[in-house]
Amino acid sequence: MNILGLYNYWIVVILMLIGFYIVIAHENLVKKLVGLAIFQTSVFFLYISMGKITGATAPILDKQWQLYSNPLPHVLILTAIVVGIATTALGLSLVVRIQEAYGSIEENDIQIQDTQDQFECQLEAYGVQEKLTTFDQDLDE
Amino acid sequence: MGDLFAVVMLSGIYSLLSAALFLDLHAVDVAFTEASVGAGISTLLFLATLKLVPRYDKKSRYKPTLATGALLIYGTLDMPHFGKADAPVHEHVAPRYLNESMEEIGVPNVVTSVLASYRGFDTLGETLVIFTAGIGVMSLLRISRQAKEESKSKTPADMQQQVILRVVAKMMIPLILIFALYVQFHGDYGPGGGFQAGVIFAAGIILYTMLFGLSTAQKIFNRKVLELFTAIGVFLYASVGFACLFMGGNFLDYSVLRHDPVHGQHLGILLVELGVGITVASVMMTIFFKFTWRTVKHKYNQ
Amino acid sequence: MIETLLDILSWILLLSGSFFCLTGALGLLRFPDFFTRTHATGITDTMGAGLILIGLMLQASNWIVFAKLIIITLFSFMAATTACHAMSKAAIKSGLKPQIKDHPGRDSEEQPSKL
Amino acid sequence: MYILTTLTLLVVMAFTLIRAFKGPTLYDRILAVNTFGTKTVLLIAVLNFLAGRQDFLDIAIVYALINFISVIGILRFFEYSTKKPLDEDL
Repeated sequence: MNILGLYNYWIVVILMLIGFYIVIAHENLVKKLVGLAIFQTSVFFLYISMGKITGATAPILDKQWQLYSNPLPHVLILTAIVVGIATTALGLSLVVRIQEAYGSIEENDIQIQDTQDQFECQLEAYGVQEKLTTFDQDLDE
Repeated sequence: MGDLFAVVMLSGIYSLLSAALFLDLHAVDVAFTEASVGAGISTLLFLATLKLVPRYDKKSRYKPTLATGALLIYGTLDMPHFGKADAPVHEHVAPRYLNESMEEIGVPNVVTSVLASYRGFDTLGETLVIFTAGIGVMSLLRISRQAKEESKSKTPADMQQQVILRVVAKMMIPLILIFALYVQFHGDYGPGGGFQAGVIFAAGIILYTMLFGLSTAQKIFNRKVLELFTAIGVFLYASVGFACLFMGGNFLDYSVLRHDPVHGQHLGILLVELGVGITVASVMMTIFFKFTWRTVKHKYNQ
Repeated sequence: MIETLLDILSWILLLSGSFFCLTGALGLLRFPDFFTRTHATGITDTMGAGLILIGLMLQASNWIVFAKLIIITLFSFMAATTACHAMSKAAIKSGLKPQIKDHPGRDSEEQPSKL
Repeated sequence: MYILTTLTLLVVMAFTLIRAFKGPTLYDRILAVNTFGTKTVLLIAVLNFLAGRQDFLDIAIVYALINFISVIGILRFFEYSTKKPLDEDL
C-alpha cells in the first residue's frame, strides 16, 4: 500500500522511457519528433499529477467548494504545451528543409552524405584530383 | 509500424486521451490547451510535413537498452504520495494564490490570475518564445516571391468535390470563431484564455483554408497582415507592462491602471490575454500557411 | 416526484446510449471491411451520443449547462455524420472497393494495405 | 449511473483503439480516430457530471470542433497523396 501510492510517478517514468527509446532507437526524424512529444507529455503528467489533491476540485473558485488542487503546475504546463507546439513546428520545418537538402530524413543517410561531402572537401583542399569511386562501396559494407 | 501516417494518427489519439486524463487530474485549463493544441494543430502540422517527406520509414533502428528506468523508479520512492494534500508542492505559494487571489485580483479562475498577473513576466517570456518560433518557421520555409506568383495561379480550391463538407463547414466556421472569442473573454470565469482562444481561432481559419483553398484564405490573412498581428500581440503585452511603469507601479503590476486596484487588474488581464491570443493565433496561422505553401510548391515542382 | 421521474428517465437514456455505443464499437471491431465498419459506427455514434447527451441534459443544474449540451449535440450531429460521409467518399475515390457477396474469397485482410 | 456510462465508454474506446492499431487500411484508422474523438467528447461530458462540477463543458465543445477539423485535415492531406485521378460524379 505504501509503495502503491506512487503509481503516478511510475506511469511518468514509463512514458518518459518510451519517448526516450523512440528518440534514440528510430532513425526517422519525424518519428524522433513524435518521441520527443511523448517525452514532453510525460513531464506534463509529472507536474499535473503532483498538483492533484484527492477530493479537491479544479482551481476555479466557487462558493460550494473549499479544497482546490494546486494551480501553479497548471500555469506552468499550460504555457509549456503552447511553447511545445511552437518548437515542434520549428522542428518539423527543419525536417522539411533537411528533406529538401538531402533527399532523405533517415539519420544514417544524412550522416553518410555529410561524411562524403566532408571527405571530398578535404580531398579538394589537399589538391587530390582523382575521384575515389570506391568510397561509396566502403560505406555500404 | 513503418507507415508514418499511422504513427501520426496514433499520436493524435494519444493526445486526445492525455487531455481526458488532464481533466481527471483537475487541470481543466491544461486539458483545454492540450485538446486544442495537441490533438488539433499538432496533428495537422505533422500531416502537412508528411506531404513533403517520404511516407514510409526504413525500419532501421538501434537497439539500446535503457537501464535509466530502474534508477528513476528507485528515485520515486521518496516522493510524496499521489493526491496527498500535505505534499511539499502545496505549501509554498499555492495557498496564497488560492486564498487571496479573489481579493487581490477578483478573478474566479486562479489559473488565469496566476498566468496573467502573478506570473505575468513569465508569460511574457513564453509569448516571446512563440513569436520567435514563428519567425524561425517563417525564415526556414521561406518561398521566393517568383515561385509564389507562379504557383498562385495554379492553386486549386482544394476538396472541390466535397460539397456536403463545404456546406457543413460554412455553417460551422462562424460558430468556431465565435466560440474562440467566447473562450478569449470568458477565460477569467471558466477554463480558457488567450492561448486556447488563439489556437481555436487559428483552427477555424485553417479549416476554411483546407476546404476553400489557400489563396482564398490569404485574401484576408495575407503575409503582411499576419506578420503585423504577430508583432502587435507581443507589443500589446509589453506595452501594458510599460504603461504600468509609467503610472508609477512595477512592470506588469496592473493595480495602478485604474483607481480601484481590482478594476486595474481586470483591465490588465484582459489586455494581456488579448495580446497573447493575437500572437498565438497569427503564429499558428503563419506556420500552417508556410507548410501548405510548401506542399503546393512541392506538388507543382514534380 | 418530478425529479425522481427525471432521474429515472435520464438513467434509461444514459444506459440505452451506452448500449448503442457498445454495439457500434463491436461493429467497428468485428465487421469485415471498411464500409460496413463506417455503417456500424456512423449510425450508432449519432444515436448513442445523442441519447447520452439528452440524458445528461435532464440532469443539468442550470440553463448554461443545458445550452452547452445542446451545442455539443448539434456539433456532434453535424460533425460526426459529415466526417463519416467524407471518409467513405474519399475511400471510394481512392479505389477501396466494398466487399460484395459475389466475391466470397475477398477478405478485409486482402485489401490493398498501401492505401 | 454515471460510473456505468463512463466504464462503457472506456470499453468502447479500448475497442476503437484496437481497430486503430490493427486497421488494415488507412481509412480504418481514420474512422477509428474519428470514433475515438466522438467518444472522448462523451467521456468528458459524463466525467463533468461524475465529478459534480458541471461548468467545464467548454472542453467537450472544443473536442467536438477539433475532432472534426483534424479528421478533415487527415482526409485533405491524404487525398493529395493518392496519385489516382479523382472521379467527378461520385
